[in-house]
Amino acid sequence: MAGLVRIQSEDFSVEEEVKRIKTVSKEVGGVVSFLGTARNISKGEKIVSLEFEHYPVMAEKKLDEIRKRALDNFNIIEMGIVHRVGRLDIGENIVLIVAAARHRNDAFMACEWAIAELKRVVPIWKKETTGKGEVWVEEHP
Amino acid sequence: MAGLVRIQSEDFSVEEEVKRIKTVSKEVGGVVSFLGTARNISKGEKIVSLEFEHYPVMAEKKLDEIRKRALDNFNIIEMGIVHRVGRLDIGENIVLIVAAARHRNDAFMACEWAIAELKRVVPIWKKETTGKGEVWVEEHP
Amino acid sequence: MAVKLKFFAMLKGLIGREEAELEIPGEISMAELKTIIKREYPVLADLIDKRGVLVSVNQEFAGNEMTIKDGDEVAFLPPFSGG
Amino acid sequence: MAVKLKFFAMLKGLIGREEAELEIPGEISMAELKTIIKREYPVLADLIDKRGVLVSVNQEFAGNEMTIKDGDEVAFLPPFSGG
Repeated sequence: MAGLVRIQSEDFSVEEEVKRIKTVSKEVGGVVSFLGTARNISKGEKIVSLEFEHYPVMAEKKLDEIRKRALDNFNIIEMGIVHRVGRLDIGENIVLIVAAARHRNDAFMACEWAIAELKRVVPIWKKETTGKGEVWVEEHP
Repeated sequence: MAGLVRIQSEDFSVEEEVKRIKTVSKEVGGVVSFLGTARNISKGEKIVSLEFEHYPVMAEKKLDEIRKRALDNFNIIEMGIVHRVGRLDIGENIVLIVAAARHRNDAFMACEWAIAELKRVVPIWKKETTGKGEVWVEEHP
Repeated sequence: MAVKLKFFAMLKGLIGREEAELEIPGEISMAELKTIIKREYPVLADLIDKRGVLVSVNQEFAGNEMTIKDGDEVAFLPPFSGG
Repeated sequence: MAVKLKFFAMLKGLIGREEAELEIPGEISMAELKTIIKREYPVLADLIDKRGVLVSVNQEFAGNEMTIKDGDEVAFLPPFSGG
Protein backbone atom coordinates (compact mmCIF):
# COMPACT_ATOMS: atom_id res chain seq x y z
CA MET A 1 0.00 0.00 0.00
CA ALA A 2 1.21 3.48 -0.82
CA GLY A 3 2.35 5.58 2.13
CA LEU A 4 0.46 8.41 3.80
CA VAL A 5 3.02 10.94 2.54
CA ARG A 6 4.18 10.72 -1.04
CA ILE A 7 5.57 12.51 -4.08
CA GLN A 8 4.51 10.96 -7.37
CA SER A 9 3.97 11.80 -11.02
CA GLU A 10 0.66 9.87 -11.36
CA ASP A 11 -2.64 11.42 -10.39
CA PHE A 12 -4.24 10.43 -7.06
CA SER A 13 -7.80 9.59 -6.08
CA VAL A 14 -9.32 12.03 -3.60
CA GLU A 15 -11.77 9.32 -2.54
CA GLU A 16 -9.04 6.81 -1.77
CA GLU A 17 -6.85 9.27 0.10
CA VAL A 18 -9.76 10.54 2.21
CA LYS A 19 -10.94 7.00 2.94
CA ARG A 20 -7.46 5.92 3.99
CA ILE A 21 -7.18 8.79 6.47
CA LYS A 22 -10.72 8.70 7.83
CA THR A 23 -10.68 4.97 8.53
CA VAL A 24 -7.60 5.01 10.79
CA SER A 25 -9.89 5.43 13.81
CA LYS A 26 -13.57 5.22 14.68
CA GLU A 27 -13.08 8.39 16.67
CA VAL A 28 -12.75 10.49 13.51
CA GLY A 29 -15.57 13.04 13.35
CA GLY A 30 -14.24 15.51 10.80
CA VAL A 31 -11.96 15.26 7.78
CA VAL A 32 -10.68 18.43 6.12
CA SER A 33 -9.01 18.21 2.72
CA PHE A 34 -7.13 20.75 0.67
CA LEU A 35 -6.81 19.99 -3.03
CA GLY A 36 -4.55 22.28 -5.05
CA THR A 37 -5.30 22.34 -8.78
CA ALA A 38 -3.57 23.83 -11.81
CA ARG A 39 -5.18 27.22 -12.55
CA ASN A 40 -5.25 28.64 -16.07
CA ILE A 41 -4.13 32.10 -14.98
CA SER A 42 -1.23 33.25 -12.82
CA LYS A 43 -0.51 36.92 -12.17
CA GLY A 44 -2.58 37.86 -15.21
CA GLU A 45 -0.72 35.50 -17.56
CA LYS A 46 -2.56 32.69 -19.28
CA ILE A 47 -0.93 29.38 -18.39
CA VAL A 48 -0.59 26.57 -20.92
CA SER A 49 0.93 23.96 -18.62
CA LEU A 50 2.90 23.51 -15.44
CA GLU A 51 5.87 21.45 -14.46
CA PHE A 52 6.90 20.58 -10.93
CA GLU A 53 10.41 19.58 -9.96
CA HIS A 54 11.50 18.37 -6.54
CA TYR A 55 14.64 17.53 -4.66
CA PRO A 56 14.25 13.78 -4.17
CA VAL A 57 14.74 12.44 -0.63
CA MET A 58 14.77 15.93 0.87
CA ALA A 59 11.27 16.82 -0.36
CA GLU A 60 9.82 13.55 0.95
CA LYS A 61 11.63 14.07 4.26
CA LYS A 62 10.22 17.57 4.64
CA LEU A 63 6.68 16.38 3.84
CA ASP A 64 7.04 13.63 6.40
CA GLU A 65 8.20 16.17 8.98
CA ILE A 66 5.14 18.30 8.25
CA ARG A 67 2.87 15.32 8.96
CA LYS A 68 4.71 14.53 12.21
CA ARG A 69 4.67 18.14 13.37
CA ALA A 70 0.95 18.37 12.56
CA LEU A 71 0.30 15.26 14.66
CA ASP A 72 2.39 16.76 17.48
CA ASN A 73 0.99 20.27 17.43
CA PHE A 74 -2.66 19.87 16.51
CA ASN A 75 -5.28 17.61 18.03
CA ILE A 76 -5.62 15.47 14.92
CA ILE A 77 -5.70 11.70 14.49
CA GLU A 78 -3.99 11.35 11.11
CA MET A 79 -2.73 13.36 8.14
CA GLY A 80 -1.91 12.39 4.57
CA ILE A 81 -0.04 14.43 1.96
CA VAL A 82 0.41 13.69 -1.75
CA HIS A 83 2.22 16.05 -4.13
CA ARG A 84 2.60 15.46 -7.83
CA VAL A 85 5.67 16.27 -9.92
CA GLY A 86 6.30 16.41 -13.65
CA ARG A 87 4.23 18.08 -16.34
CA LEU A 88 0.60 18.95 -15.53
CA ASP A 89 -2.19 20.34 -17.66
CA ILE A 90 -4.65 23.01 -16.52
CA GLY A 91 -7.27 21.59 -14.16
CA GLU A 92 -5.10 18.71 -12.99
CA ASN A 93 -4.57 17.87 -9.34
CA ILE A 94 -1.30 19.13 -7.85
CA VAL A 95 -1.44 18.46 -4.14
CA LEU A 96 -3.79 16.92 -1.60
CA ILE A 97 -3.61 17.30 2.17
CA VAL A 98 -6.10 15.38 4.30
CA ALA A 99 -6.44 15.91 8.07
CA ALA A 100 -8.72 13.80 10.25
CA ALA A 101 -9.68 14.81 13.79
CA ARG A 102 -12.28 14.19 16.46
CA HIS A 103 -13.51 17.75 16.04
CA ARG A 104 -13.57 19.83 12.91
CA ASN A 105 -11.68 22.88 14.16
CA ASP A 106 -8.55 20.85 14.75
CA ALA A 107 -8.75 19.35 11.25
CA PHE A 108 -9.22 22.78 9.66
CA MET A 109 -6.31 24.30 11.55
CA ALA A 110 -3.94 21.41 10.82
CA CYS A 111 -4.80 21.29 7.12
CA GLU A 112 -4.41 25.05 6.67
CA TRP A 113 -1.12 25.04 8.54
CA ALA A 114 0.22 22.08 6.56
CA ILE A 115 -0.33 23.60 3.11
CA ALA A 116 1.24 26.90 4.20
CA GLU A 117 4.19 25.01 5.68
CA LEU A 118 4.53 22.88 2.55
CA LYS A 119 4.92 26.01 0.45
CA ARG A 120 7.48 27.34 2.92
CA VAL A 121 9.82 24.42 3.56
CA VAL A 122 9.45 21.69 0.94
CA PRO A 123 11.94 21.80 -1.96
CA ILE A 124 9.46 21.70 -4.82
CA TRP A 125 9.51 24.18 -7.70
CA LYS A 126 6.89 25.14 -10.26
CA LYS A 127 7.65 26.11 -13.84
CA GLU A 128 4.85 27.81 -15.73
CA THR A 129 4.60 27.67 -19.50
CA THR A 130 2.78 30.67 -20.96
CA GLY A 131 2.51 32.08 -24.49
CA LYS A 132 5.73 33.98 -23.70
CA GLY A 133 7.73 30.92 -22.75
CA GLU A 134 8.72 29.11 -19.59
CA VAL A 135 9.38 30.67 -16.23
CA TRP A 136 10.24 29.29 -12.79
CA VAL A 137 7.79 30.73 -10.29
CA GLU A 138 9.07 32.62 -7.28
CA GLU A 139 6.16 32.83 -4.89
CA HIS A 140 8.25 34.39 -2.13
CA PRO A 141 10.64 36.73 -3.94
CA MET B 1 -27.55 15.29 -12.60
CA ALA B 2 -27.93 15.75 -8.87
CA GLY B 3 -27.84 19.34 -7.63
CA LEU B 4 -24.96 21.10 -5.90
CA VAL B 5 -26.95 21.26 -2.65
CA ARG B 6 -28.82 18.19 -1.49
CA ILE B 7 -30.25 16.18 1.37
CA GLN B 8 -30.34 12.46 0.74
CA SER B 9 -30.33 9.14 2.54
CA GLU B 10 -27.83 7.43 0.19
CA ASP B 11 -24.10 7.83 0.66
CA PHE B 12 -22.20 10.23 -1.60
CA SER B 13 -18.86 9.97 -3.39
CA VAL B 14 -16.27 12.48 -2.19
CA GLU B 15 -14.49 12.11 -5.54
CA GLU B 16 -17.59 12.96 -7.57
CA GLU B 17 -18.62 15.90 -5.42
CA VAL B 18 -15.12 17.39 -5.48
CA LYS B 19 -14.81 16.86 -9.23
CA ARG B 20 -18.16 18.51 -9.87
CA ILE B 21 -17.15 21.62 -7.92
CA LYS B 22 -13.56 21.89 -9.13
CA THR B 23 -14.47 21.61 -12.81
CA VAL B 24 -16.90 24.55 -12.85
CA SER B 25 -14.03 26.85 -13.85
CA LYS B 26 -10.45 26.62 -15.06
CA GLU B 27 -9.65 29.41 -12.62
CA VAL B 28 -10.02 27.09 -9.64
CA GLY B 29 -6.72 26.83 -7.78
CA GLY B 30 -7.81 25.43 -4.43
CA VAL B 31 -10.63 23.18 -3.26
CA VAL B 32 -11.30 22.76 0.46
CA SER B 33 -13.61 20.00 1.63
CA PHE B 34 -15.12 19.24 5.01
CA LEU B 35 -16.36 15.71 5.54
CA GLY B 36 -18.28 15.02 8.73
CA THR B 37 -18.32 11.37 9.78
CA ALA B 38 -20.15 9.38 12.45
CA ARG B 39 -17.89 9.11 15.50
CA ASN B 40 -18.15 6.18 17.92
CA ILE B 41 -18.05 8.37 21.02
CA SER B 42 -20.03 11.44 22.00
CA LYS B 43 -19.59 13.17 25.35
CA GLY B 44 -17.99 10.03 26.75
CA GLU B 45 -20.85 7.75 25.66
CA LYS B 46 -20.23 4.93 23.23
CA ILE B 47 -22.47 5.38 20.19
CA VAL B 48 -24.05 2.40 18.44
CA SER B 49 -25.73 4.29 15.60
CA LEU B 50 -27.07 7.68 14.58
CA GLU B 51 -30.24 8.86 12.95
CA PHE B 52 -30.71 12.21 11.26
CA GLU B 53 -34.11 13.80 10.73
CA HIS B 54 -34.76 16.97 8.74
CA TYR B 55 -37.59 19.36 8.01
CA PRO B 56 -38.14 18.77 4.29
CA VAL B 57 -38.25 21.84 2.05
CA MET B 58 -37.02 24.15 4.82
CA ALA B 59 -33.73 22.27 5.35
CA GLU B 60 -33.00 22.27 1.60
CA LYS B 61 -33.88 25.98 1.43
CA LYS B 62 -31.53 26.83 4.29
CA LEU B 63 -28.69 24.83 2.71
CA ASP B 64 -29.26 26.62 -0.56
CA GLU B 65 -29.14 29.98 1.25
CA ILE B 66 -25.82 29.00 2.84
CA ARG B 67 -24.36 28.31 -0.61
CA LYS B 68 -25.64 31.62 -1.97
CA ARG B 69 -24.40 33.59 1.02
CA ALA B 70 -21.01 31.87 0.74
CA LEU B 71 -20.80 32.89 -2.93
CA ASP B 72 -21.79 36.46 -2.00
CA ASN B 73 -19.55 36.89 1.01
CA PHE B 74 -16.39 34.96 0.18
CA ASN B 75 -14.23 35.09 -2.90
CA ILE B 76 -15.11 31.57 -4.00
CA ILE B 77 -16.13 30.20 -7.38
CA GLU B 78 -18.52 27.44 -6.31
CA MET B 79 -19.75 25.51 -3.29
CA GLY B 80 -21.51 22.18 -2.92
CA ILE B 81 -23.25 20.77 0.15
CA VAL B 82 -24.61 17.26 0.71
CA HIS B 83 -26.15 16.13 4.00
CA ARG B 84 -27.44 12.64 4.68
CA VAL B 85 -30.52 11.74 6.71
CA GLY B 86 -31.83 8.49 8.11
CA ARG B 87 -29.97 5.85 10.08
CA LEU B 88 -26.16 5.82 9.91
CA ASP B 89 -23.58 3.45 11.30
CA ILE B 90 -20.31 4.49 12.93
CA GLY B 91 -17.75 5.61 10.35
CA GLU B 92 -20.34 6.56 7.75
CA ASN B 93 -20.31 9.90 5.95
CA ILE B 94 -22.76 12.48 7.32
CA VAL B 95 -22.08 15.74 5.52
CA LEU B 96 -19.75 17.08 2.82
CA ILE B 97 -19.06 20.73 2.05
CA VAL B 98 -16.80 21.55 -0.90
CA ALA B 99 -15.59 25.08 -1.64
CA ALA B 100 -13.58 25.98 -4.74
CA ALA B 101 -11.70 29.27 -5.09
CA ARG B 102 -8.88 30.88 -7.01
CA HIS B 103 -6.83 31.08 -3.81
CA ARG B 104 -6.85 28.66 -0.93
CA ASN B 105 -7.57 31.10 1.90
CA ASP B 106 -10.95 31.98 0.46
CA ALA B 107 -11.86 28.31 0.10
CA PHE B 108 -10.80 27.55 3.70
CA MET B 109 -12.77 30.49 5.10
CA ALA B 110 -15.92 29.72 3.13
CA CYS B 111 -15.87 26.02 3.98
CA GLU B 112 -15.32 26.65 7.68
CA TRP B 113 -18.06 29.28 7.77
CA ALA B 114 -20.52 27.05 5.89
CA ILE B 115 -20.27 24.08 8.26
CA ALA B 116 -20.65 26.34 11.31
CA GLU B 117 -23.64 28.05 9.69
CA LEU B 118 -25.16 24.69 8.75
CA LYS B 119 -25.11 23.62 12.39
CA ARG B 120 -26.67 26.96 13.38
CA VAL B 121 -29.53 27.44 10.92
CA VAL B 122 -30.43 24.21 9.12
CA PRO B 123 -33.33 22.22 10.62
CA ILE B 124 -31.62 18.86 10.92
CA TRP B 125 -31.56 16.83 14.12
CA LYS B 126 -29.36 13.98 15.29
CA LYS B 127 -30.53 11.10 17.46
CA GLU B 128 -27.81 9.01 19.06
CA THR B 129 -28.36 5.40 20.06
CA THR B 130 -26.12 4.30 22.93
CA GLY B 131 -26.21 1.32 25.27
CA LYS B 132 -28.56 3.39 27.43
CA GLY B 133 -31.10 4.03 24.68
CA GLU B 134 -31.87 6.79 22.23
CA VAL B 135 -31.41 10.51 22.78
CA TRP B 136 -31.90 13.57 20.59
CA VAL B 137 -28.72 15.59 20.68
CA GLU B 138 -28.83 19.21 21.75
CA GLU B 139 -25.55 20.71 20.62
CA HIS B 140 -26.57 24.24 21.60
CA PRO B 141 -28.69 23.81 24.75
CA MET C 1 -59.57 29.03 10.35
CA ALA C 2 -56.90 26.50 11.12
CA VAL C 3 -53.15 26.07 10.99
CA LYS C 4 -51.05 22.95 10.63
CA LEU C 5 -48.58 22.34 13.45
CA LYS C 6 -45.41 20.31 13.02
CA PHE C 7 -43.19 18.96 15.81
CA PHE C 8 -39.67 17.72 15.18
CA ALA C 9 -37.08 15.56 16.90
CA MET C 10 -37.45 15.54 20.72
CA LEU C 11 -40.72 17.50 20.45
CA LYS C 12 -42.35 14.58 18.64
CA GLY C 13 -41.69 12.49 21.74
CA LEU C 14 -42.86 15.18 24.16
CA ILE C 15 -46.10 15.82 22.27
CA GLY C 16 -46.62 12.24 21.20
CA ARG C 17 -47.20 13.13 17.53
CA GLU C 18 -45.55 14.78 14.53
CA GLU C 19 -48.41 16.90 13.29
CA ALA C 20 -51.62 18.48 14.51
CA GLU C 21 -54.34 20.86 13.35
CA LEU C 22 -55.10 23.90 15.47
CA GLU C 23 -58.19 26.13 15.19
CA ILE C 24 -57.40 29.85 15.40
CA PRO C 25 -59.95 32.62 15.94
CA GLY C 26 -58.90 34.58 12.82
CA GLU C 27 -55.57 36.08 11.72
CA ILE C 28 -53.42 36.39 14.81
CA SER C 29 -49.81 37.20 15.63
CA MET C 30 -47.19 34.57 16.40
CA ALA C 31 -47.14 35.92 19.97
CA GLU C 32 -50.86 35.20 20.25
CA LEU C 33 -50.45 31.81 18.65
CA LYS C 34 -47.76 30.94 21.18
CA THR C 35 -50.19 31.77 24.00
CA ILE C 36 -52.71 29.34 22.54
CA ILE C 37 -50.04 26.69 21.98
CA LYS C 38 -48.81 26.94 25.55
CA ARG C 39 -52.38 26.32 26.78
CA GLU C 40 -53.01 23.44 24.38
CA TYR C 41 -49.56 21.86 24.80
CA PRO C 42 -48.38 22.72 28.35
CA VAL C 43 -45.31 20.55 27.81
CA LEU C 44 -44.09 23.18 25.29
CA ALA C 45 -44.68 26.20 27.56
CA ASP C 46 -41.30 26.16 29.23
CA LEU C 47 -39.39 25.60 25.98
CA ILE C 48 -41.23 28.43 24.25
CA ASP C 49 -40.69 30.85 27.14
CA LYS C 50 -37.00 30.01 27.48
CA ARG C 51 -36.52 30.19 23.71
CA GLY C 52 -35.53 26.52 23.71
CA VAL C 53 -37.38 26.12 20.42
CA LEU C 54 -37.42 28.20 17.27
CA VAL C 55 -40.61 28.62 15.29
CA SER C 56 -41.10 28.69 11.53
CA VAL C 57 -44.07 29.63 9.37
CA ASN C 58 -44.27 28.03 5.95
CA GLN C 59 -40.65 26.85 6.16
CA GLU C 60 -39.17 30.21 7.17
CA PHE C 61 -38.05 31.38 10.60
CA ALA C 62 -40.71 33.63 12.16
CA GLY C 63 -40.70 36.18 14.97
CA ASN C 64 -43.47 37.13 17.40
CA GLU C 65 -44.80 39.92 15.16
CA MET C 66 -45.45 37.54 12.24
CA THR C 67 -49.13 37.27 11.22
CA ILE C 68 -50.49 33.71 11.12
CA LYS C 69 -53.09 33.05 8.42
CA ASP C 70 -55.46 30.24 7.56
CA GLY C 71 -53.64 27.19 6.23
CA ASP C 72 -50.18 28.22 7.44
CA GLU C 73 -47.73 25.52 8.43
CA VAL C 74 -46.24 26.37 11.82
CA ALA C 75 -43.30 24.24 12.94
CA PHE C 76 -41.62 23.97 16.33
CA LEU C 77 -37.89 23.41 15.95
CA PRO C 78 -35.72 22.24 18.83
CA PRO C 79 -32.01 23.11 18.74
CA PHE C 80 -30.45 21.85 15.52
CA SER C 81 -27.77 19.18 15.56
CA GLY C 82 -26.93 18.59 11.91
CA GLY C 83 -23.42 18.40 10.48
CA MET D 1 38.38 16.25 -0.79
CA ALA D 2 35.37 17.02 -2.89
CA VAL D 3 31.69 17.79 -2.47
CA LYS D 4 28.84 17.25 -4.85
CA LEU D 5 26.89 20.39 -5.80
CA LYS D 6 23.27 20.32 -6.91
CA PHE D 7 21.37 23.16 -8.56
CA PHE D 8 17.59 23.22 -8.83
CA ALA D 9 14.89 24.97 -10.86
CA MET D 10 16.01 28.43 -12.11
CA LEU D 11 19.55 27.78 -10.87
CA LYS D 12 19.95 24.93 -13.35
CA GLY D 13 19.38 27.47 -16.12
CA LEU D 14 21.71 30.08 -14.61
CA ILE D 15 24.54 27.62 -14.07
CA GLY D 16 23.83 25.56 -17.17
CA ARG D 17 23.89 22.25 -15.32
CA GLU D 18 22.21 20.31 -12.53
CA GLU D 19 25.23 18.92 -10.75
CA ALA D 20 28.91 19.59 -10.31
CA GLU D 21 31.88 18.37 -8.28
CA LEU D 22 33.85 20.90 -6.25
CA GLU D 23 37.28 20.36 -4.72
CA ILE D 24 37.60 21.69 -1.16
CA PRO D 25 40.85 22.23 0.75
CA GLY D 26 39.73 20.09 3.73
CA GLU D 27 36.80 20.36 6.15
CA ILE D 28 35.48 23.88 5.89
CA SER D 29 32.47 25.80 7.12
CA MET D 30 29.47 26.56 4.96
CA ALA D 31 30.50 30.25 5.11
CA GLU D 32 33.87 29.33 3.62
CA LEU D 33 32.23 27.08 1.02
CA LYS D 34 29.97 29.95 -0.02
CA THR D 35 33.04 32.13 -0.60
CA ILE D 36 34.47 29.47 -2.92
CA ILE D 37 31.12 29.02 -4.67
CA LYS D 38 30.74 32.76 -5.30
CA ARG D 39 34.17 32.76 -6.94
CA GLU D 40 33.53 29.62 -9.03
CA TYR D 41 29.94 30.57 -9.94
CA PRO D 42 29.75 34.39 -9.99
CA VAL D 43 26.16 34.17 -11.22
CA LEU D 44 25.23 32.82 -7.76
CA ALA D 45 27.04 35.52 -5.76
CA ASP D 46 24.18 37.98 -5.63
CA LEU D 47 21.58 35.32 -4.78
CA ILE D 48 23.74 33.94 -1.98
CA ASP D 49 24.47 37.38 -0.53
CA LYS D 50 20.83 38.46 -0.65
CA ARG D 51 19.66 35.14 0.79
CA GLY D 52 17.76 34.47 -2.44
CA VAL D 53 18.75 30.82 -2.17
CA LEU D 54 18.72 28.40 0.73
CA VAL D 55 21.43 25.81 1.09
CA SER D 56 21.18 22.20 2.23
CA VAL D 57 23.81 19.64 3.16
CA ASN D 58 22.88 15.99 2.68
CA GLN D 59 19.20 16.87 2.24
CA GLU D 60 18.90 19.03 5.35
CA PHE D 61 18.86 22.83 5.61
CA ALA D 62 22.26 24.12 6.68
CA GLY D 63 23.51 27.39 8.19
CA ASN D 64 26.84 29.13 7.77
CA GLU D 65 28.39 27.40 10.78
CA MET D 66 27.81 23.91 9.34
CA THR D 67 30.98 21.89 8.68
CA ILE D 68 31.30 20.56 5.14
CA LYS D 69 32.99 17.18 4.82
CA ASP D 70 34.31 15.02 2.04
CA GLY D 71 31.50 13.52 -0.06
CA ASP D 72 28.77 15.84 1.23
CA GLU D 73 25.95 16.74 -1.11
CA VAL D 74 25.44 20.51 -1.07
CA ALA D 75 22.33 21.81 -2.82
CA PHE D 76 21.35 25.35 -3.77
CA LEU D 77 17.61 25.85 -3.42
CA PRO D 78 15.83 28.82 -4.97
CA PRO D 79 12.52 29.95 -3.38
CA PHE D 80 10.07 27.05 -3.23
CA SER D 81 6.84 27.12 -5.20
CA GLY D 82 5.17 23.81 -4.46
CA GLY D 83 1.56 23.37 -3.48
